[in-house]
Amino acid sequence: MEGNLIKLSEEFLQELWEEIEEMGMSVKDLRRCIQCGRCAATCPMALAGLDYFIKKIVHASILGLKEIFLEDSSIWGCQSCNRCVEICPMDIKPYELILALRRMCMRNYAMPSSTIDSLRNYYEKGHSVITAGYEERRRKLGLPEVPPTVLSNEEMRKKFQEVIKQTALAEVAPFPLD
Amino acid sequence: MGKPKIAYYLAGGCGGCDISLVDLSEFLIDVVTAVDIVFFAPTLLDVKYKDFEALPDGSIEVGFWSGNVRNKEHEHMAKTMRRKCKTLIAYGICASLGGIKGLVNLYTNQELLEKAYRDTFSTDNPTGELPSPKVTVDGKYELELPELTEVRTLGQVVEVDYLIGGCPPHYEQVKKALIALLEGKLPPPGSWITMGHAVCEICKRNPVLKGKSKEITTEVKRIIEGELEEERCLLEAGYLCLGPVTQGDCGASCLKVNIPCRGCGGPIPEVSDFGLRAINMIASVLENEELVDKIEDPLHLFYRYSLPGSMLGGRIKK
Amino acid sequence: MGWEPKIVVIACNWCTYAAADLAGSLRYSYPPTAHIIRVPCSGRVEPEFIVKALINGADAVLIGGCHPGDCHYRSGNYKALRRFKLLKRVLEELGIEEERIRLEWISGSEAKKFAEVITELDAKIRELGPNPIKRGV
Amino acid sequence: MKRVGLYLGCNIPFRRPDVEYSMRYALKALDFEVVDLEGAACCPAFGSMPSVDLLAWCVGSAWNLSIAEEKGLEYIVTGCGSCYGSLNEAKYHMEKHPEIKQKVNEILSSVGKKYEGKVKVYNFYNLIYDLVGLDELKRKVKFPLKGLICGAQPGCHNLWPEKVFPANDENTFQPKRLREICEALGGEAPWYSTITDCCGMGALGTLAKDKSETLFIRKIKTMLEEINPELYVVGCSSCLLRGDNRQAVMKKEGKIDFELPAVHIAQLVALALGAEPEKVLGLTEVPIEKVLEKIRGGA
Amino acid sequence: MAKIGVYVCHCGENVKGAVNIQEVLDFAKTLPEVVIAKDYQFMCSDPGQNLIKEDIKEGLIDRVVVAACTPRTHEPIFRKALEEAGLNKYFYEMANIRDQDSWAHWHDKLGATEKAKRLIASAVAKVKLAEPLEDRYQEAEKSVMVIGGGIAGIFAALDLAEMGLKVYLVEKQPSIGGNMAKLDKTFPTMDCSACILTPKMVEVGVHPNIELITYAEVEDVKGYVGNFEVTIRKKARYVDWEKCTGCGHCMTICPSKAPNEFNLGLNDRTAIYIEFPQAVPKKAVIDTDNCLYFKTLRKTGKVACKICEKGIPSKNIAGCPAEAIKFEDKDEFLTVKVGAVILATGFKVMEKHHFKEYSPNSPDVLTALEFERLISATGPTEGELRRPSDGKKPKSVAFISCVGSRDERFHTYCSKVCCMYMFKHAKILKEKYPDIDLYLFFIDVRTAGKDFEEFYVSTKQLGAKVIRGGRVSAVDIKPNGKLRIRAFDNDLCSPVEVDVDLVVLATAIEPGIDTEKLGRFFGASCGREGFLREVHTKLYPVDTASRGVFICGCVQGPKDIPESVSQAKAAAASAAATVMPGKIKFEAISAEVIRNKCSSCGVCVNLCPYNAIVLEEYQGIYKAKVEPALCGGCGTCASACPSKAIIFHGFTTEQILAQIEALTTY
Repeated sequence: MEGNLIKLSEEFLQELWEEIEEMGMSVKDLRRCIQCGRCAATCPMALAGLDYFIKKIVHASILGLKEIFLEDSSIWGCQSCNRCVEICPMDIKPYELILALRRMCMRNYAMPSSTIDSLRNYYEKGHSVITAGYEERRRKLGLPEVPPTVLSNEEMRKKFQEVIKQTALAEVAPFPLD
Repeated sequence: MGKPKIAYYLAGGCGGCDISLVDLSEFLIDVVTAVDIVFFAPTLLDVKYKDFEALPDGSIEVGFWSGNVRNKEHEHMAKTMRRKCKTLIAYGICASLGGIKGLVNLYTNQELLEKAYRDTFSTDNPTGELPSPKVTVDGKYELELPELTEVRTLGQVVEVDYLIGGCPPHYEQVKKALIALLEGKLPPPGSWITMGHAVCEICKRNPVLKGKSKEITTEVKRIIEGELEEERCLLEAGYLCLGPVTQGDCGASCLKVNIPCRGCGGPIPEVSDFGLRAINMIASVLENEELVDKIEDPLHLFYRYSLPGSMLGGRIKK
Repeated sequence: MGWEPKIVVIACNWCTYAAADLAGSLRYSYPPTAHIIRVPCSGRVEPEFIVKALINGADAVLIGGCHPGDCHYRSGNYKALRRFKLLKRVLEELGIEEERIRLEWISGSEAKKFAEVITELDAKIRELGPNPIKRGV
Repeated sequence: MKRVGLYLGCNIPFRRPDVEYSMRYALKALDFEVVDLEGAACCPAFGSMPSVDLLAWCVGSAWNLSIAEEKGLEYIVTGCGSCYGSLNEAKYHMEKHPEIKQKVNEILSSVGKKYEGKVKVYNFYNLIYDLVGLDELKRKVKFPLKGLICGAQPGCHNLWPEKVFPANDENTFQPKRLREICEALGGEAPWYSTITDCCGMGALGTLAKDKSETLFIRKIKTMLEEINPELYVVGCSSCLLRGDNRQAVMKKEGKIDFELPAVHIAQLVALALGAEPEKVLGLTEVPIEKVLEKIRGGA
Repeated sequence: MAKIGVYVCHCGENVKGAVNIQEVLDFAKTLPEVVIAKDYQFMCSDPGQNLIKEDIKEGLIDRVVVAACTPRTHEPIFRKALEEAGLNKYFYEMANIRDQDSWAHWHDKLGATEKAKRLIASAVAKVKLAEPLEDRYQEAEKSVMVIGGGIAGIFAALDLAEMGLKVYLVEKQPSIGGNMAKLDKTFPTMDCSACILTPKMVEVGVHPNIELITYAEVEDVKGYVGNFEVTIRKKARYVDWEKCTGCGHCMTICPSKAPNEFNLGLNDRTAIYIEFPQAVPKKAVIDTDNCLYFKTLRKTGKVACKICEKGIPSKNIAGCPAEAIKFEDKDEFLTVKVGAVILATGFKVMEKHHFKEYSPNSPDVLTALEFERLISATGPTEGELRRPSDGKKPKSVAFISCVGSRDERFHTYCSKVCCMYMFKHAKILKEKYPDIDLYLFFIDVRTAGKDFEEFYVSTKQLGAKVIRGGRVSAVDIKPNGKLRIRAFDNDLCSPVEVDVDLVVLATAIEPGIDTEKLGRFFGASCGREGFLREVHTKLYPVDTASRGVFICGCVQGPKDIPESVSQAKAAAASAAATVMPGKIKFEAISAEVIRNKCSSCGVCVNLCPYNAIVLEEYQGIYKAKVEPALCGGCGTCASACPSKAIIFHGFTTEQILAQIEALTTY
């Protein structure tokens, strides 16, 4: 995109719609949006000042502006607070759109590196977020150093990975699953 | 004049119609003493075809024909019966409209034979033998089986004077018909011998008889689904009952035991095609178009007893 | 003259019949093989009409009604649709080509659609050939 | 005794095990048998599997729930709002779309697991609210809060979307449950107008750190103005990371001029029920001594 | 044997240009029972019609087929010709060989000619089986019932009464006036609502042709257009209205209080009350739910209070001076015969409790109608703007649009009047309190209407702040009593927030509670959104699917006062046109049940879109019967009858089958 002009192209429309439909969002539902702005007033992305927040994201999706989502990372800043889902008067489920767009971007390898890290952690250790130094913190409180999760149970971890390998993660993960 | 002579022939049928005569119990004795049964094949009397054929034409007062016309033998016998009998009655729904066995018309004889003699799980036929019209037994006896034809109603082969519905006809209806015959109080030739109205008119479940209108059918259920309420109209409850289109001479027997009417009684007079009226009726009571898609196997449902006798009759593409 | 298709159209007075009139006044041309029987409402169509036409030798039957929601009699077209759908399922199972029986919603203003439907149906029937279930065949 | 599965998630066991400790303590003190879900994994968090694929998300959640089902549990409890949201949303999707549930089970069956959908997923404060009750909680309090003014923060994931949760506030835009628990413990938890505002933690915190902090600052400043609380009490471990750990950093970086001690509701309950303060508050970063003094001072 | 005459029209060149007339005539003569086949240049001209008439008169023919243009335009002309010649007009069929033949197949002369033959054969086959039919007329009552005494009902009633028709105006509340009576001013002219409405209410009250029946509801309806029999339940008033002078003394002494509905509960009224000061009729009623006499009687069986009747003698307070109190009053039933009905029962506004994110528990969050009462001179504060919570004058007010409208979860439609009344509210406040801060939040501003856009601009000029694209997302209560609004401003492209003292929600206009039930009584159906539906939005905007039943005002959908009044006048004109001639024509083309063939299966009953099929005992069994006056003539029942017991006159099964036979034979 150069300067402040967005080109609307029929070609893109179709492509994005097909992709987000495939990723679990109904475009027909989405098109009910009348841009009333109710979601935007309390969307954390809007309040934090991201370039694209839920109202604009819905509109851009209806216009099929795929490039925006591949280039701008705003959708990855959605807090998943679901307030938009709760208050949307047209019941378009904006948050489901965010997830569908992320899934679409994921298939185009357009995601922040932190997402890749958390997915790798998730697959390898069973936890998306593992903060270093936990052993020490847990010991201090008299808790077992490693929590009784998949992390401390090798057999379960293998099974867990076996299961995860059968999901779409295997197709889109930018790292090997083995 | 002596006692009226009676003939009875069972063609492509199951014998159920014969049994419904037995259901007349004591009344049967009155009948048997009032008439002279000259021919009752193949179930009751051992009269040879030759002897039957030798009787003078028109010498029999009334002929009853049960079962449909499925092969050349039936066809031959139908013509013979017609010649011998002054009045010929298609007795039961097979004779009248083809009956359940009329559904074979949906398939070729080859398909049917293969199914019956080869393709079923329980069949033990290692050589894949199929019946063939001509067989030589012991190398010397030529045996000839009657050739299978499409199922036809009796009326499609010879002229029929009266029709009686039912699979089998209800004994009360048989009784009424016999009395009418014996007393000579018959409707115009070509008619059904029937009360003339639908099962609904005598069905205890019908709210209309209590002055209430039927509710619209909002779901389509199979008979195995849900609980049948004792008093409720089955159509209202979503069971595809054909009571409205079926002659009610049966006394709504099935409905009394929680079975929706399947139409064995045949259509109400003036209805030219039972299945089409049934389709029309069911589609008319349903609340919406989507329910139409929920009806399973509509062809068998609506034409269970009347395919050969339907308007499309023998013109079905296989 | 060789075989020409014969199409029986049973059309509702308020929509499809009016569309056919309009098609004429706008001089849209379509094959002269379709003949309308006028009924007040598509809800007046009995399945027997369709089958009777077919066994009598009509090569196709078209039922024309008002668009859903536009029925002059409120809901006759919905009843027609239900009956038609169920009938069609049965007739198809009996081996009647589905193209030979058709239901179309054609409003009084859709003259062009009327002409197009008839043209298309005529072409389809020419492709399929004469109706095989004609009486006596 | 009531059995409850303790679903840990990631942040609590690794980053804030003091919340884990507190949950264990509090649940036991409230007569629960705490059952560990050995082999449970990440919920999975919204930024991970849910952003990859709907089915993959459901598989991840069903893995955890199947472990609870194997143990014959009726319900499990989370201390983290994301876990609460993710597990319940996945459950909801599987209920709504039997075909997804079926596919999930096809995958799980390859390792001999099965998901039925029988387990209810509670968050900590709703579990207390629904299965213990405020009166019972009041009776068990050993160290009441003595009128301590609490700024309550239920957390977005604990409230919306309403329809997926087994328990919720009557009006999720005017939540009361967390406040009522603080009050049952002897504190005061007045209404303030930014109670349902986002704390800024989560995806936004990773993507746009500075921008996300403005949300927190705005929220807390309004709260301070309106009710001037002594303690910030959160219903979600993410809110705690923001409210305590991140607050400490912001203070150090000079981005804020206030200092508001923060705890997870499980910590506050454990403390009131008599847990050792060193363990319950062992990892707290914003100075909390004054609060502790007020609660334990006289005891 | 019928004697059928076939007349082929050339229509100048229109038919002749494509159809070989001679060939068609020769063919027609070969058709069974055709005795004459003639052609003429213009059959519809007088000489053309005379051809037919003469043949009929000479007894040559008794059935007529005209092969010409479309029956949709020309059938009536030829039917009339038959009638004039003394033949039943239904012994007539038309073969449409112009519109559907020559014109469409102009370049295929052979095809057009063949098709013309078949179309004629089809018409001949049909006319052969024709039966003589008679159009029927029934006497109609020259009176109209108007249900609902709001602005629409009032105008409908007045117009009808002025035309000299007897009008029954039925109103649920003790007084007419409806929602308009609750309004302060009206946009865009800013007339005071009461000032323009009250004279009209009085006019209704004194009009000799109007019988005003208030505090009454429809109990039952029988009959059909021309002859409706409506039973009305007049609710017990417990005050003898013959005696009550409307002095209001009872209200000064009644000790029992209840929320005042007229002020939407913003203040209290007494248990015996006159609905509002300008009520017509100005009569008191007792609300038994709150009256001490009835409450204690129900609970203890004893009489505790009769102050309104007897006063308090010990304190020298007198009871009702007119001696009108009548504790033993009972509901009365009254049956009225009318020729047509107008339904004008209006709307209700959504209540605020649905909107959880808007702090509905705050007394300072009001619906717009509550706000109307708050600023009305006859309202609880006598027109002074004061916050319900603390009685202080608000410094800032926010108005929120589309609350429950344009909303999938409540009402998908636009409530139409909200944008405008929000400006009206702003204008009233700004004119009264120039310093007040007003924030108007819109999704978008809709001001389509005469003088509306100007009204919008002038309101902005007064200083009201308009935020667009700003459906409010949250109203939160601040501990200091303020209400914080969070919205999005499309033009700033940013979320915005503002603290205000008072919030006014433009909650949706929704169908009144009993709208559907009322519709069912009269055979008028509701649309998806629950308002009564017009038959055709453009051509029959005040007609319902039930003949003789008309609608006007908000019962049909949200609308403003000018629109309601125009519609009321339209409905009055339509109702008058129905009953004025004194008789009503019913089509001959209709269904009839041959009852001895009917099997009582009931399939037809639900099929009828006009509820024209009833069950009636016939020879001891309930059988279907078509009420001819109600039959709309679609034939759906006849198609379905499993017993073939229903004849559809004009398009019988035999006729259609004969047409099929003809079309496929030739």
